[in-house]
Amino acid sequence: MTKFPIDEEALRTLAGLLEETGLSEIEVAEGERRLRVARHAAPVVQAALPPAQALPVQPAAALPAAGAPAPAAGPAEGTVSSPMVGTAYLAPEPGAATFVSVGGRVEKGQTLMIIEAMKVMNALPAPHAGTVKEILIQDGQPVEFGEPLMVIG
Amino acid sequence: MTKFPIDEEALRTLAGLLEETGLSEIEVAEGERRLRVARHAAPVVQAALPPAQALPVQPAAALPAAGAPAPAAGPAEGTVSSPMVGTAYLAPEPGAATFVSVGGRVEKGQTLMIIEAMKVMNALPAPHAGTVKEILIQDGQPVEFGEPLMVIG
Amino acid sequence: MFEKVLIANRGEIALRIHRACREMGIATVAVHSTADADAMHVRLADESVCIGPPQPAKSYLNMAAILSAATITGADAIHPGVGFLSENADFAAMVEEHGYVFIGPSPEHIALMGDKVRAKEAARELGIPVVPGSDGAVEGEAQARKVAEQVGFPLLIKAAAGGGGRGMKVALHEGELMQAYSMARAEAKAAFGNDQVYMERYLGQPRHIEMQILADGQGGVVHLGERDCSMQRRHQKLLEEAPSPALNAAERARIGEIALKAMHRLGYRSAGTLEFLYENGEFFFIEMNTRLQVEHPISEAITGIDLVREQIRVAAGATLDIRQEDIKINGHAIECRLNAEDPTTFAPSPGLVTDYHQAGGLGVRVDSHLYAGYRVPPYYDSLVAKLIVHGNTRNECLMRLRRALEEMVIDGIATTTPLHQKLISQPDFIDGNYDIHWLERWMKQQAEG
Amino acid sequence: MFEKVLIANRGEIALRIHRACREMGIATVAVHSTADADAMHVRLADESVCIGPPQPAKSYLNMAAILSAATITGADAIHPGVGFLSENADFAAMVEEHGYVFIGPSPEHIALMGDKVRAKEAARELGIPVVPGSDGAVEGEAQARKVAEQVGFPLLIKAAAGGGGRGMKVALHEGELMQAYSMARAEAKAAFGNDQVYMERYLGQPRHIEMQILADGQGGVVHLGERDCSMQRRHQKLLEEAPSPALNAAERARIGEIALKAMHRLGYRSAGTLEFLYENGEFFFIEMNTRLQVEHPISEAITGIDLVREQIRVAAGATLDIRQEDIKINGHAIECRLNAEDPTTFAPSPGLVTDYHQAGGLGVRVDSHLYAGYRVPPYYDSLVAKLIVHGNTRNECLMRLRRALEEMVIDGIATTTPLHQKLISQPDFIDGNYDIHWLERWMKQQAEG
Repeated sequence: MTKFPIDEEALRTLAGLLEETGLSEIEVAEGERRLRVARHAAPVVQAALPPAQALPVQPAAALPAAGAPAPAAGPAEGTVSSPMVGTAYLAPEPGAATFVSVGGRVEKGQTLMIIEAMKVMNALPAPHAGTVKEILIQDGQPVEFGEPLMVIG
Repeated sequence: MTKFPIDEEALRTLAGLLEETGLSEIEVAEGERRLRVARHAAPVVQAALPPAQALPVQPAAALPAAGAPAPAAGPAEGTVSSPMVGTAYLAPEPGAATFVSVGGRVEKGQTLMIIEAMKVMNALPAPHAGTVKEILIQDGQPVEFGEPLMVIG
Repeated sequence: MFEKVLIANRGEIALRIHRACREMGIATVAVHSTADADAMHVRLADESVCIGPPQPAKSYLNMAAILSAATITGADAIHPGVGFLSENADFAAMVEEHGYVFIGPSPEHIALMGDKVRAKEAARELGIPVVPGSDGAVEGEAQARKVAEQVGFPLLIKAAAGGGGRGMKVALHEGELMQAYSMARAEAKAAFGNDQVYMERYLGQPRHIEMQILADGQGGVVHLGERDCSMQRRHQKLLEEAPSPALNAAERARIGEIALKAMHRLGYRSAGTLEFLYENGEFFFIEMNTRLQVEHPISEAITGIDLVREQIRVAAGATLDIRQEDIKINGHAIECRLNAEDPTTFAPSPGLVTDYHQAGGLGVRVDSHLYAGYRVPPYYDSLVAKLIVHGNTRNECLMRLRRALEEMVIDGIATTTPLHQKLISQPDFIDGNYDIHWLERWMKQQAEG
Repeated sequence: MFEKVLIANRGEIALRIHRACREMGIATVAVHSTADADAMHVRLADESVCIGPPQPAKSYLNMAAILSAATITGADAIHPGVGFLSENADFAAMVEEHGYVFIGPSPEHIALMGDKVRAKEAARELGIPVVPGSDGAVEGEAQARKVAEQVGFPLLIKAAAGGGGRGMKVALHEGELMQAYSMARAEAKAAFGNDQVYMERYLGQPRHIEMQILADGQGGVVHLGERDCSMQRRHQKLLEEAPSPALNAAERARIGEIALKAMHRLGYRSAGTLEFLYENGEFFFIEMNTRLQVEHPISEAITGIDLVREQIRVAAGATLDIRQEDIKINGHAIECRLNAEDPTTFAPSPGLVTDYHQAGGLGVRVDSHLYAGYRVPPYYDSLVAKLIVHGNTRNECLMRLRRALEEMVIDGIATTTPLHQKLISQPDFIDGNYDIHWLERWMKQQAEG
């Protein structure tokens, strides 16, 4: 196991800022690194219901049609999530070969599938190069925003 | 199953920082690894509202008039609690000497006070012998069932 | 008007009374056992007094303790709620003797209606229809024929010393009378060593219909229409609706008129309920409840009248300012009693309520003392919430009830909510087609199926 | 009737619409942002579709995403709720072009009423009173006198190029006219380099009164009486009541008649609201909201009409089965908007709701999407609960509101509940004596005191 790197100095700075600004929480993230400090005024109360869970979305491919944000942390690395609501097609037309298959190699920018929204066909480009490890949806399946579609490792 | 990797050193560092900075929470993340330490000011409350507290009642003197039960655990040892709702009198009549005084010795069964309920005067006998350590009520005060009246040690 | 009212009860009904008082600007005193120190109405009341240990006999039924609590808090009046001391004439009298107002009827009326035999006599005298039958034992075939003629068929012949169904025979028409009569006598003789039998009208599929009365004891009497409480299990009401799906306006007017006249003659004061069995357009008096009832909110929903407020007002000496012609039955209401019980075995399920969420929105009322973190004590009645739903039509009400039941969250304990959900989807219920035996029959089928 | 309705909104109003659909046997589709994945209406809906990230522009205002969600779920109709796309004529048109029903008025009526200038012209043409004033700039003293005669006093003279109160003068009577006119011109010249001024009736202490309309676009139009929404801060309504304590039956009938005629001529369909300023018995049109309003439940409470159900019915092509003469104003209702805001600074207070308990009992309705454990997201409107209370009289309603506010528990976040509690104990509010400036005046006093 590698040692967990702790930037003590940064944490002290954040703690100082917390004090100074009277905030109760500060969170900073830089790429995959994230720091969070908090100070509670009153005793923390346990919630009766589980807190809202972040949807399993991942920094996903940005399509020109709809801006795809990158909320929170997600599931397996390399997961490509849907940037929009619509119907996903794995092949350019019915009966044709699929754009990609499990085990196949993809280059960054290569079309993975098409998502139809409002009768417009939106090509979904690969956000990074790699091997298609898993295809998580069926051809013609309706997909939500943020729904995991494929894993490219 | 592989052993879950725990970086004790890092956690100790964070705990130390938490103490030092007076924070109640620190979270650090690096890639898929995440550490979070927290310390809450008061005991964490599980239920939204405090659970029903047992009333501070003590195996008390049984009066003939109303059966006095012995619910739950109570406060200081030797506390005598009221076996009924009513008005407590420390002396047999207005202006007269009180039945007992703080520091005085009482024998088991000796009258400690009178509780008037429904225009009936109920003598409250000492449940055990001892010294009157504290009188917790005023003469003529209304008292609830289970209300601590006196401490006899 | 009163300055301070002591609420001699617990649970949802104590909260109900607290709410009415609070809305009238009257301070409240909650009395409670040690088991109820954290109860909702205790938290909300202006003052609270612990009157005893969990056992009802030593707390909520402890008259001396309740009166002492009234003394030390300086209350003007005592509301007895439902159950506990609410139909105890001695308590009502004692309350008055000690100079407090009892928010309810006179002790005499409580005593009268509390005695089954005297109550039935009184009802007959007051012009309220009772189950027709022989005045005493029926001696011989000639008398049997005569009684049958007066009472009408179907007829029930039952052993005077009877019980448990033995010595009981039904004659559906005259042709069956003689055989049923002699068989009942023979069975009675064999079972009890006494062949005396009574005869009365046999009700095969009655509904439980009750009339809500409100009277000021000063000449003002109104009724708020009927409630149908036929959905019962072991005489415990599970779900009530108003108006009854079985009554028409003419029948309602007829029994309403009878109730008004009777209460007027009796000089009744406060809220009260006349309970009837109803079959084929006929009403038969069962008993009168001289108190508020658990199911009173459905009458409030269809009339817009706050029954507890009116109870308090007339107890304080006010006259009713509502006349019968002002009362309009508006839409339909249903109450579901959510009990802390297993929905199939009915085993009590006290314990910690880990999560609680009330249904909301249009036409939904919840009367409940629950909250997340509350512990339902094992010592008392299992009723923990009443879900009351109102709609402009019975169908709207049913649809609303369905969605409201979906929204209720009571976690940590078992409740009868799933039973209600199943129940309201039954075609017989949807059609309003059920009698007092329906629920037990259906549950038996469920258990067998 | 529709089989499936997509609810293009969030929060309490999405839940409100879900409830109406559920009670009509219509399946619901909840669309939501990633921030609302655990929202109440998402949990209760038959289906849900995540349509985008938290930012409204990318989710609740994302027309393409909403229509795609309708496509993949096979919805028949879309209810836009309140806010977001509810008054967006393009969206309404797009919904229709794609073959779905828009549950609201026609895109043309939305567009007309969305344009302030055209809306005012339309109102005048439809016979709805508007604030009287000069048609354009008032040139010279002679014209000023003529306009003053037509418009009446008190008069407001304001710079055509104006803003921020500069170049604005009030003439309370004729004697002040000339001086005010010349001072306004001089100020306008100095401030804006342009001495053109308009004149219109000055309203010093108006109330905000609005009429709730319901129309089927097929000749059926009714109004549900008025709501008084004068309790505002920065044009944000805080508390609303119906009927208005300031109107009498004759005034209600008069403005109601005007509203009915106008909506009839317009051929309006769906629910809508005509907003007026009201002073000294006169009404002046402000704008028309071509959608449901947040405060619609108080109109539901006093009329017994489910506005969302009616919206859905008429959108499906049904005609109104209510006539104006069937609508009876019954009692009084008040709504308190409980916002996730600091009750003194109004700073937003999103975060985890650690405990939640709704007020219950007679006459109390809560419309809220909160539950214990819910996290109020920071991205949207701060309205978290609506407490709606109904009583037979305004006084009963006020007393009930007081006790219901006491029962509301929303812990973990700050809410405006304490502000409401303070507000409803103010003599001016109790007397119904407040205009649209009252709240800000009172809050200023509170801050200074």
